[in-house]
Amino acid sequence: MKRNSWQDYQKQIADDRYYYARSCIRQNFFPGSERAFIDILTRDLGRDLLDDPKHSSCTGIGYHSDIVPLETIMTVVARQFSLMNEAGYENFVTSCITSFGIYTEILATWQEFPETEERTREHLRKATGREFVKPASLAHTSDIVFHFRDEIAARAKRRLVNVATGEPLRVVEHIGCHYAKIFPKSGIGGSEFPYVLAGMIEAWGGECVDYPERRHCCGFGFRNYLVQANRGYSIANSHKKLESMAPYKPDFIVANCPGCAMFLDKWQYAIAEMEGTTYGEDGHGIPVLTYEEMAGLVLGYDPWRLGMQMHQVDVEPLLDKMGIDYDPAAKYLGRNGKFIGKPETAAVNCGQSDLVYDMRE
Amino acid sequence: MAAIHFGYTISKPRAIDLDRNNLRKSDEILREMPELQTCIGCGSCTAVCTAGNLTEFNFRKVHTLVRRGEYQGAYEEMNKCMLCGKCRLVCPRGINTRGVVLLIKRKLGDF
Amino acid sequence: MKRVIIIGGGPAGMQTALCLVRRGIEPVIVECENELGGKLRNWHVLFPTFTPASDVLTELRRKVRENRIGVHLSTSVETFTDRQATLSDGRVLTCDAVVVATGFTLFDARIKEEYGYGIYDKVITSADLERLFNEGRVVQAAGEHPRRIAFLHCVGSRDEKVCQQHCSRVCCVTGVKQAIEMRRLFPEADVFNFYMDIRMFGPGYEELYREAQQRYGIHFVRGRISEAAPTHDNRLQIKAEDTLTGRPLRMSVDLLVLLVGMRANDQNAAWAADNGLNQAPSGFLQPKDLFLGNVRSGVEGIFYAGTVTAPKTIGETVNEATAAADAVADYLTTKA
Amino acid sequence: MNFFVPFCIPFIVGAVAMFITLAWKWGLWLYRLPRADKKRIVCGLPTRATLDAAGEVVCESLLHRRIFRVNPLLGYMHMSLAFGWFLLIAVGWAETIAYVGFRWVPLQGHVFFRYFATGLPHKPVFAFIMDLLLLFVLSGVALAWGKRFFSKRMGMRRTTRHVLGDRIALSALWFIFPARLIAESTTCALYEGGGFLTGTIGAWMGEHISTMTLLTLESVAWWFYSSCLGIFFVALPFSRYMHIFTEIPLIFLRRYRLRSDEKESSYDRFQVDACSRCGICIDPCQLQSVLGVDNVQSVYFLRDRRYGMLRAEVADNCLLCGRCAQRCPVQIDLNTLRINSRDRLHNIPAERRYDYLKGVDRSSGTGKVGYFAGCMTLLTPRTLVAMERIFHAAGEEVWWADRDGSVCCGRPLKLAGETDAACKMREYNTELFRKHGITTLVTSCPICLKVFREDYALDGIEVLHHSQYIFRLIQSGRLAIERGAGQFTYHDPCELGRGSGIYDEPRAVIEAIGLLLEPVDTRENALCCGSSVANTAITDGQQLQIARSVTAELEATGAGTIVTACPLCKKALGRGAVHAEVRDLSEIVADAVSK
Repeated sequence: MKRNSWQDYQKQIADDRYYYARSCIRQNFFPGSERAFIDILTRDLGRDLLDDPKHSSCTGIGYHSDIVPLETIMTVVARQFSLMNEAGYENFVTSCITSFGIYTEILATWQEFPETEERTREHLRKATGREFVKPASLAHTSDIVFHFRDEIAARAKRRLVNVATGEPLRVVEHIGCHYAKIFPKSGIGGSEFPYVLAGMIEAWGGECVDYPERRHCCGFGFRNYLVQANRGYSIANSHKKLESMAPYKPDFIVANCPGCAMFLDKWQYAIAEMEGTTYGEDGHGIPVLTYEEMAGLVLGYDPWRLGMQMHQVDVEPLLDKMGIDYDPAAKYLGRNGKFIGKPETAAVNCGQSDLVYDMRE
Repeated sequence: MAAIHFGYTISKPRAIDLDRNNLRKSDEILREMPELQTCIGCGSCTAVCTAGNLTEFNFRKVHTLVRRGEYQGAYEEMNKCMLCGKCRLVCPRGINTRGVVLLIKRKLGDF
Repeated sequence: MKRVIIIGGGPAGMQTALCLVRRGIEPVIVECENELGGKLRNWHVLFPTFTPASDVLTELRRKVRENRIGVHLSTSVETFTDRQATLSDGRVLTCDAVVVATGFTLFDARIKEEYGYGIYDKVITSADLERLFNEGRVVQAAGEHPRRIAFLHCVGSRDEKVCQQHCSRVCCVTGVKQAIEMRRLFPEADVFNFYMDIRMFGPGYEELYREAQQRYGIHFVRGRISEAAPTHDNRLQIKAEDTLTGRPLRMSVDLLVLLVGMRANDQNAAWAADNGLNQAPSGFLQPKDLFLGNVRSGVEGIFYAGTVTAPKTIGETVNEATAAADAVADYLTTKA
Repeated sequence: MNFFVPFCIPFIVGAVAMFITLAWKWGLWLYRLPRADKKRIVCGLPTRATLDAAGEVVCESLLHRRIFRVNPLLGYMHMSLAFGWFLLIAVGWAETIAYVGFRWVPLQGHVFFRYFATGLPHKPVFAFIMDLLLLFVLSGVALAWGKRFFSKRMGMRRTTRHVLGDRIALSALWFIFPARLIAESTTCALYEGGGFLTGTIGAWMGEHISTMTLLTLESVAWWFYSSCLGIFFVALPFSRYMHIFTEIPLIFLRRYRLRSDEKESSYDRFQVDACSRCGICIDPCQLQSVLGVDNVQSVYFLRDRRYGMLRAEVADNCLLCGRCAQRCPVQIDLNTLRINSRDRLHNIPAERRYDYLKGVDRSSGTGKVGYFAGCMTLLTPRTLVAMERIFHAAGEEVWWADRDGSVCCGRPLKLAGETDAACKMREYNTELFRKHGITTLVTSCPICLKVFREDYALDGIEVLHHSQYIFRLIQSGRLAIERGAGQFTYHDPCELGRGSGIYDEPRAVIEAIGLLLEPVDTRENALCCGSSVANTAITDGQQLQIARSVTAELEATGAGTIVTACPLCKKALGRGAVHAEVRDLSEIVADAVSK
């Protein structure tokens, strides 16, 4: 079944000159992904992107956990815009879905209630003496990758195809609630049939898995995860998704939101340890990728340079399927060749850890 | 494999999953007491319930859950019933409610 | 001239008579009460438009008078066949056909003892409420400043315990209509409707329901009241289960209105046995079929109009009376 | 004379087998009796109870007095078989002594004495008496045959459907006496002698049948007679005829005050096996007469229980109305046995059940008189209002135990077999009554009344049904009643009438108010309304069917008002009534209270 309803939800995406705002979770858990995004845009696609060291967290996690008040977060966002103006950019791209949701929400609030924008300007002026102009366009980094999906496909070194069988890889895509569930118009494809990741997968030769709990939340839910007493509810959401997708035997999961990627990956470990259940092949986990990693693999980047050794679930089975050459022994070597430590083996892992170099030995 | 305890457990899904629930016992119960199927959920039984006014016991809810294949705890709940029979006097569908209590206890004693 | 006896002078009987006159047939209405109008006489306003019942009634009565239709008041029919009827005063009227338009009997709410009707002054029926509205005595029953008024749906309908399994249809919308009226009369009072199902089948009914919720803030609680008991301050405590929350609910009210259902006349059984008519399990007379023969009895020369066959609204009743007259005329023409 | 011939073998084997089985059964049952029961027996033995029991054994086991009350013909049938046979044995014994003096004669010598006595001088008196007794018994056998086909003549619309074992024993029994007649007659034909029956038939046979044939016939007839006895004796302990030897100890044990209880005990075996499956309990059962349910009546319940094949469907499908126990000629405590069977089937340990009762107290008011309306009465508020008016009129200070809901009395749980759980209710309510220091407890619900009276330890608190209480108020002049022109009929609630023996007070109260018209079945024979909490098996429709049949009978009295004294009966009859009004006793009293 080919759904075309996503075409009703389109948005303008700037073609060049981006002001890049990083993500708290992504830069901590998937630092290679943000690096890859910058590299793809600047080196492969030759676009201009500013990775401004001056910008800060959007404080979205604090906001959604009722720690940061609305006025505060509006002022923080206003400062980011001011920094962008200062650098001479007007296309704001953000790496994080939560941030994307925050920016969208605040711009909409300012639109609806101009007095709040006025108050924010005043707060920003008082706090920093800055002024700001709202961005000409706001996009999530996945929107940018989606925008260039055909260009990337043209440059592809590999496709999302099982080299052994020639069959397309079966991919579960997870959008993240704050991408389009709050403002359906702000996401490509809207909230019911978001197309941003599906578009990439289809363009690069893979096949999307449409499973019953496709739209379900990963369970992060901020307070639900952050308060330990509620964590059982948080994990239950990922559990529900994994139970629902497992029968389709997906080759990997690709997530839009850094939080979702982290939870879908790490909860597989927790579930395996708590209940002994695993969802992937041969009793191991299902690899979870960010779309930057997916794009990176397609463009022929080295998996360890993409930071894929940081995943909880080993990605080697996927790399093998895609026919990617990699050095298993170099997995836990950092950029400078130094050993970065290796995790204990767990049920969801399958890489042979005795092969890796350990500088201590 | 020894399970690790992380300080929390995976919350059980709240959804009544009719694909997963085993409805065999529920079917047996309805076969023996077909009139239970005629319940329109008016709640009269629960409103008059002697036990239900002293504790959380909700006859309507428990037997409805049982009919959906949710047997967990049904036996313990039904054990709160005092069998006083007020519910049977008010049921607009003429359901033998006391019989239902005893039947559910008989069928679901080991759940 | 052909003569048709119409048993019952309510809206169905009057409308049938009027339609027959227009077709050159002589109708004779036999009414057991001392005036025409049936149960409509005690009604205040009609759902869903709040049209005064008297508007409908006055119009029908006026036409009956103008057309000089023969009416026997304070007279009931003891037995009848398709060719004659024996009246309670001993007279025997001959005729060419009979239309049974005897309507229904109101359910006696005292049978549902647990609701306390006839025991506590604060419990009245929907029919009482209409009468009180007509007499302007609602305040007397509810008190000057009632804080809470409760309506209970399905009293004597859909209840095996009183051997009434059918749905009386009109009570749901009557409950909504009366709740709105009470809310208009007592803007300070909270009005609660306790229901098992809300069945809004007619034009404008669902809209009225929504208006009751939205504009009049009437509370709808899904649960059937099971008991009523007096409180020390002379109010009434009612108990129900709020089934949507799954918890028992109790509250004190200043007035409890029982929406009593329509039940079949006791007389139906004897008449059915006399003439070979069919009775539905509910006790109402069963028409030949529900599609092309819903005003025919299945017995030559005997026809039905109105709620003698099932609970109906005034509008439906009047329409059916027209259809009955049509069927009678057809029958008399074919026979001639 | 050695009193032995080969045809005696079936009889001897049968008799020995029977006596061994009987001894084993009696011994085991007695041995397994609870210590307290054994003590009762020992203490009872040297008292009058033993004499009374012996008297009762004669009256009931032999003469079947109680069956005579049901129907004289049926009584005669049972008496002729039991008493007749007993006399045959007793007189036979005397006959032996008369012939051979006081010397030891083996059992078969007495039984087949006619065969052995051919060589001895003829004693016509004994021959006459023995023939008379044989005729007596044979008339019973003939009636038993007749009962198969004309049961209605004997006051039984329906008779018991028997199992195979019973049929074998029954057939053997029916053949015993005709076989004896033929055997003795043939012997008379060959050797003369005999009385008016055997002698006459013998003479006729001697004339018409050749001696050779008679010799063969004699041998065959005695073998057949002995075999019938043998088969009957072997079958007896395992068939309904076990009642012959069980009723006797049962009568003694009952006189020694042994009783069945909510838990099964060895004493129950005496009761269960004492059932003769006469089927008298079938006709009064309304499940049978109104609903056509024909496999749950006490006779079938006891049979299934005895053979260990009791199913819950049978045990649970009973109104426990007591109409069968009322008629039972053996006076088996059918309701209690049914309850303790249910206990075995359904009872569940209740240590942690009903913990939520702790600290609950929803009572109101103060007074030495407590009023416990009962759960069901809360659904008949007219009764509550009437009681309030009566209390007020009598100037009684009342403690209202459960006007705002309370804890069930526990009887419904007990009736359903959950006796341990019922215990929890009892503990709770007893504590509640004690806490409020009442001295009189009035209840409007006969179900509560029965359990308060029988299972609660309420020493110092007098338990009254509201009918009794009202009666006392009227009698003592505290409540003035105005007699009116009303015509009433009264429905006896099972738990109040047969259950608690309260028949007169409600009637006296009604008669103080108006005219009382009795229905056909009244007092001990009153019908059950059908909504009894004891039956968890029948459907609502079936309850309604019973209610309609009962109200039809009550309405047939012509009374405008059906009065009852139980909320459940009131609800049930209210559904069945066509034109009469159904009211609680308290309501008509409250209306008649002088202003």
